[in-house]
Amino acid sequence: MNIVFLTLSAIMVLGAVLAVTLRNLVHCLLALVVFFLGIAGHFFLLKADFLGAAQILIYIGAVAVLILFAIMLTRNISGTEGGRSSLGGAWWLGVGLASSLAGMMCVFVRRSELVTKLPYGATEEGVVKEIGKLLVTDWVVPLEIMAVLLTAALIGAVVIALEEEKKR
Amino acid sequence: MSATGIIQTQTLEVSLGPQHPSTHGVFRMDVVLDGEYVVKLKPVMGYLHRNHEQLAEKMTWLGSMPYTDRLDYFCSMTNNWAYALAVEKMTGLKVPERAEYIRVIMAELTRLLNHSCAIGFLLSDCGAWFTPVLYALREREWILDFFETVSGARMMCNYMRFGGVRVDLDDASLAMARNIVARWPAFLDEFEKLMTENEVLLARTQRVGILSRNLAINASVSGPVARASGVEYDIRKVDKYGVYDRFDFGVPVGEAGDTFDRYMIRILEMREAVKILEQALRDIPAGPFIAPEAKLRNFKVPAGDGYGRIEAPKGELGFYLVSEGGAKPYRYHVRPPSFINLTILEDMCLGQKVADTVIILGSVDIVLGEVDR
Amino acid sequence: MSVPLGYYLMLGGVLFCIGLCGALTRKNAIAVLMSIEIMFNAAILNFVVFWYYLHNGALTGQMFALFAIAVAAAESAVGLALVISVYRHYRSVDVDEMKALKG
Amino acid sequence: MDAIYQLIHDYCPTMPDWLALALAILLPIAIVMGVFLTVFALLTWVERKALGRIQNRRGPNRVGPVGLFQPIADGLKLLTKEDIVPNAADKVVHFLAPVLVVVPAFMVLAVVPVAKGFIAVDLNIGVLFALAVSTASVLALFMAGWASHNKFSLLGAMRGVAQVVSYEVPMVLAAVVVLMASGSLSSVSIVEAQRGLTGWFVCKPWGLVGFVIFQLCAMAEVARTPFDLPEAESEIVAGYHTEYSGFKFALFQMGEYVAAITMGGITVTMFLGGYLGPGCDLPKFGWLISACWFFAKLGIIVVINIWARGTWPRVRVDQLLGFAWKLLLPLSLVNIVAMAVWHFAPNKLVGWVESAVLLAVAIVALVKINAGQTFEKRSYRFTS
Amino acid sequence: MSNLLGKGMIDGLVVTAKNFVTSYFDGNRKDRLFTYQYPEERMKLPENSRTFPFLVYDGTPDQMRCTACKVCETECPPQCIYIVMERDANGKPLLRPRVFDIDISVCMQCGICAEVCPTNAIKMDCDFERSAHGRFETLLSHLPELLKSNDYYHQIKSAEATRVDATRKPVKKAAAPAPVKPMPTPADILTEDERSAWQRGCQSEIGTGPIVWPPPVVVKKKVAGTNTEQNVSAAPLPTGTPWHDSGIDIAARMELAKDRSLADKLMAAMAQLDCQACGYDCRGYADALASGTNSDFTLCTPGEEETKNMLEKLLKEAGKL
Repeated sequence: MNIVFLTLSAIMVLGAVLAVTLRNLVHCLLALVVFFLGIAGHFFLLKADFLGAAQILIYIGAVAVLILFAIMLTRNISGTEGGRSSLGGAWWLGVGLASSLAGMMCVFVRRSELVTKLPYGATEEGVVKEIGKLLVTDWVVPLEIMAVLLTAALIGAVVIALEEEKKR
Repeated sequence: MSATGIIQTQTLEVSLGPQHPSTHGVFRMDVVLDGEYVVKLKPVMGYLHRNHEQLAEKMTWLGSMPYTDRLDYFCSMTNNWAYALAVEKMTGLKVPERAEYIRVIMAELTRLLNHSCAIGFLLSDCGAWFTPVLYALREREWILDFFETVSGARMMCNYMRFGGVRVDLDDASLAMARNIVARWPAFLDEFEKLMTENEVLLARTQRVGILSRNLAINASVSGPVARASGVEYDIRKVDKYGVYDRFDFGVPVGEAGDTFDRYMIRILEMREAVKILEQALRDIPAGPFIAPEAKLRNFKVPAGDGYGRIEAPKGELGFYLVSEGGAKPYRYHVRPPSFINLTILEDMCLGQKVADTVIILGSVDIVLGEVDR
Repeated sequence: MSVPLGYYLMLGGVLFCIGLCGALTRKNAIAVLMSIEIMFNAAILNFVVFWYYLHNGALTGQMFALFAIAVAAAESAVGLALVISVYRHYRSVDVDEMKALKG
Repeated sequence: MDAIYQLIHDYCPTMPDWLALALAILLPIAIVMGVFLTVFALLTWVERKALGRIQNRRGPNRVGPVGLFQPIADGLKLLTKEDIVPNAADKVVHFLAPVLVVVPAFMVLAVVPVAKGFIAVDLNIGVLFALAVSTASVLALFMAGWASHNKFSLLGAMRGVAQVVSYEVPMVLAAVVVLMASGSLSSVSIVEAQRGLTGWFVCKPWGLVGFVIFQLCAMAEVARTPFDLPEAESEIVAGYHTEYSGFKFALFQMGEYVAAITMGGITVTMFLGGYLGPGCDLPKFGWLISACWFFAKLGIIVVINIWARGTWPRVRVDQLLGFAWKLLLPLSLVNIVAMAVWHFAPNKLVGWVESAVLLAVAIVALVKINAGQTFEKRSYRFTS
Repeated sequence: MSNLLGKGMIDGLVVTAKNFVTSYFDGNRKDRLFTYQYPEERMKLPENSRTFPFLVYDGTPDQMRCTACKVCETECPPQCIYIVMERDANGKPLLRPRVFDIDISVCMQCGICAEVCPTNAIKMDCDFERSAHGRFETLLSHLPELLKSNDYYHQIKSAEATRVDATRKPVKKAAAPAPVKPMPTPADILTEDERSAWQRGCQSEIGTGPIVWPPPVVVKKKVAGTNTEQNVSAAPLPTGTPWHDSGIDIAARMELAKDRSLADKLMAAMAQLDCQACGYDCRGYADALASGTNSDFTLCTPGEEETKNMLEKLLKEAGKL
């Protein structure tokens, strides 16, 4: 399965990099969608089917469209007014910090003994039924909190975005 | 972005341009949209202007008769009749009985043809995939075949002459006409069953594009569009030209004046037209089909002016002619119903959605040949 | 499934850093939000990886990832709403210009 | 896929492992693509013939015996047509949009059980995967509209996105009922759960309501009449695929029609008992008969689509959205409650009656609430 | 909007279903599936249908009915007909068109030319497959293409053709000229009395058959058995209008009417076609000019220049102008 893992993560990394560096925001978004697909692919690889489907449904189905609407509403697609570079003020600081962090992470992972860990025992089928049961038995409290959170986010987003609509 | 900095949804300036699938010909509407709603609508015409009235001043009186076919190319017979009526009014030519009956038959058949196609196009604007139009066209084919048998051409009939008609209706064509009229009620029932109670259509057309009664009167709108808004004005009843006073037929009048009323008025008018046709075909007298003293060439109209008008399927079609007594008219002006019905298009479309402007235009039923002349 | 755990962790780490780099360097607020999304996803990937390699007895790893996805989605919705209202105020989404801490 | 993998190993053990695996993956894909592309070509032909006959004309009969080669002719024509890209268009996005329209349509086919034992990938989250992927088409709609940089396609794209998003919610909720009944997400187990004489879910009250809601939402999802707003010819020229020509336009058409077929496939799987039907369990030709059953039911769904397209006018945007949010959504929620009532009822009959009554009450109530715009019966007076 | 799935929509479906199903049973009836599969299945055009005009000839293409009187050219609304009358070597109008062009890209098939033609020479065809590759040269149909026989006319429009043949009065016309060679004028080969005899002689042949030009010379005939010659005596000079024959040229006609009243002289100057281009027939127009009710002497279009000058000269002599 190595090949599949390598190709998938290569695509994903490429998607992420492009999402960060492209000037045209819509192209950025497309790269982001590729990245989300990569993540979903990995979930399928790791036998977390339900999560993969949820990822596609939520991220590609909803969040991507949400970001697209936001881009549309703020009207400056190219991300750079008048061709000035799309990078912020102290961009080199950001890049330096991130790359050093990445380097440190890789070193620590290599040194720790988890690196050679191999998966054991494939999980049994019927994961979905299992998740369903868990959601309403052990995890019912987080589920309710999540419901409250989502509604709050929904109402909040609407209120903020259209706050001054009524005054007009 | 307006000054107050709030989200001002940019108004979208769209031109439902001359090349557009549902503007019934080359006609443009400059629409300013706020989201889906119409804020401003400016009709732009003139793409099909062929200088008809100037040409007529260079041709003999008979010469511009074939050009009247090209005015409202859907109803060439009624155009001919209006022109012939105007000239007969000025010259005092007496039209024989049989010719009057033939003219009524031809005019009413044209009304059937025009109304059925108008509704068909209105419904295909609403989105019904051409099914109603093709049912209407199936019946229209029969009428066009009848016109071709009689006058020689399907749409450009050039059939009427000053003082009568060019070719007589022999028995075979009379039988053909009776057969057409016999088929028509069945077609209307099928059409109504297909569309009239359709909830989607009701939702799309009721309370859409409302034309108030006094706006219709002030803007001198005529024809089914005016009658749908409650204006009881039908020139067949007012002027009683031709032999219309011999037939008993009703003139449907609506109240709400929205697109659905205009649709229903046209269906009811078709049923009335079938009644007239049955009576006319029943008691058409024998006799000459053109006034004997009508001269074909070197036809001169005594000096003076005259205005002849008829109830064309789209409204009041009038011809205002000024003659110096020569073989050519001095001034030749057409009063087209479509053009004048178009002037109130903006008032009907304000506040409606883009999808509705198209339907309202369809319900007004314009033909660009007549609008631009 | 002979891919050792280390590969996945490094992958997660790299992705997280790319997201971080984007968040720090990009000028456009929406691009920043996109980068934050990338960071979120990198973290969620790690959840699943750890669940699969270390504790795939109980499904807690997956459940946690599921909730994390839901929170991330809610967060992006609110974030974008904020960006839009900010845009309306400043008429631009340039991160550098949002200096005045007006109420 | 695993079955085929075993199959390949039994017949030619000498084949190297990775080739066998690759073959096991590619073979079902090839079969599915092949079958459903021919079904797509056939569908365009059937549609044009049926619409023709409805409208008193013959429909294509020039190319091939009864016009059968017409789809091929259309394909060739579109292939040879020049592919015009407006220069103001955003090249990359303009190119990607048709691809993104077609991909989800085909991906959903992976979980549709065509016949007994014939399913490309038996995911145990089959239906969820199908619904998730079909939401991805929203992105493609928007990209097409936005990239063509023309007002009409922008309007069409906005309408399309609003329509697809707002019809997704009732669709998923209508599917939830079926998942509750069959207890699992995998499409094969859903079909197996519908065995028995009146086993099909459509025979149950909540199943029927679910079927109607799902079918309406599927028509809206795929933008077929009466919900074909996005490419409403009469209003906004051709909606989001105005600026496409040549093969990209063909891709759009293919995407649309294949999506119609796949949505039909899912409806059949969930409500009409996929490949079940008398004779599908015969040892020898069982799978062939079950395939026939599946395609027969698919045919019915497609015919209903075409029939509606030839008859009904188009709904306006606000009515379309109002219909989804104010009627379909509450109805599907009530449908779930009805399913629960049916499930926990002491015996079949009581459950049946209870859920039927509940649903009837719900429908009447919702219709009353939404009857905002009543249609008055117009009377017309005749002047003499 | 709410009861969208109500009765109306089901009715609509029922209607389309009925149409769909019945189209298979009575599909071949033309009132159901009304499209004609054109190249294979042609629609029988009704008799009156008209497309582009054509010129009718009786018997051989030479005896075409058209006398080039240009009435159709003046009356045609889009002015798409162009006629040039054929003249012999010394300019005598032969009352047949040398050039007769119809530009069918301009012609709007209105049928007015067929209506106003005094000699039933131009009729409306019903052949509509006239598409051509070129826009200009191929769509301009010239005389040879336009000529079609009378029995073709009978074939496409039998009723109309028979009606036309019944009412048509044969119009005398000069025959087609023999290959052009210098022709002797009467003056130089005949003596004075021989010329008058010739004129009387050819008049006697009026109405019997085509006039042959050059005219047969009247010779003294030998009575069988004797050597005396006997002049072929011609019929007495008809008092009517001997010049009313469009085959005679204007000089000869004026000659015939030289000792007649002004009205007769004016009539002799006309083109003798009774084509009513002037609104009268030749007699009526001449009387109108003579009596002064109509002072416009330019209305005789077939007569062209020569008639106009002659009328002007005569009216000046009579002091009317």
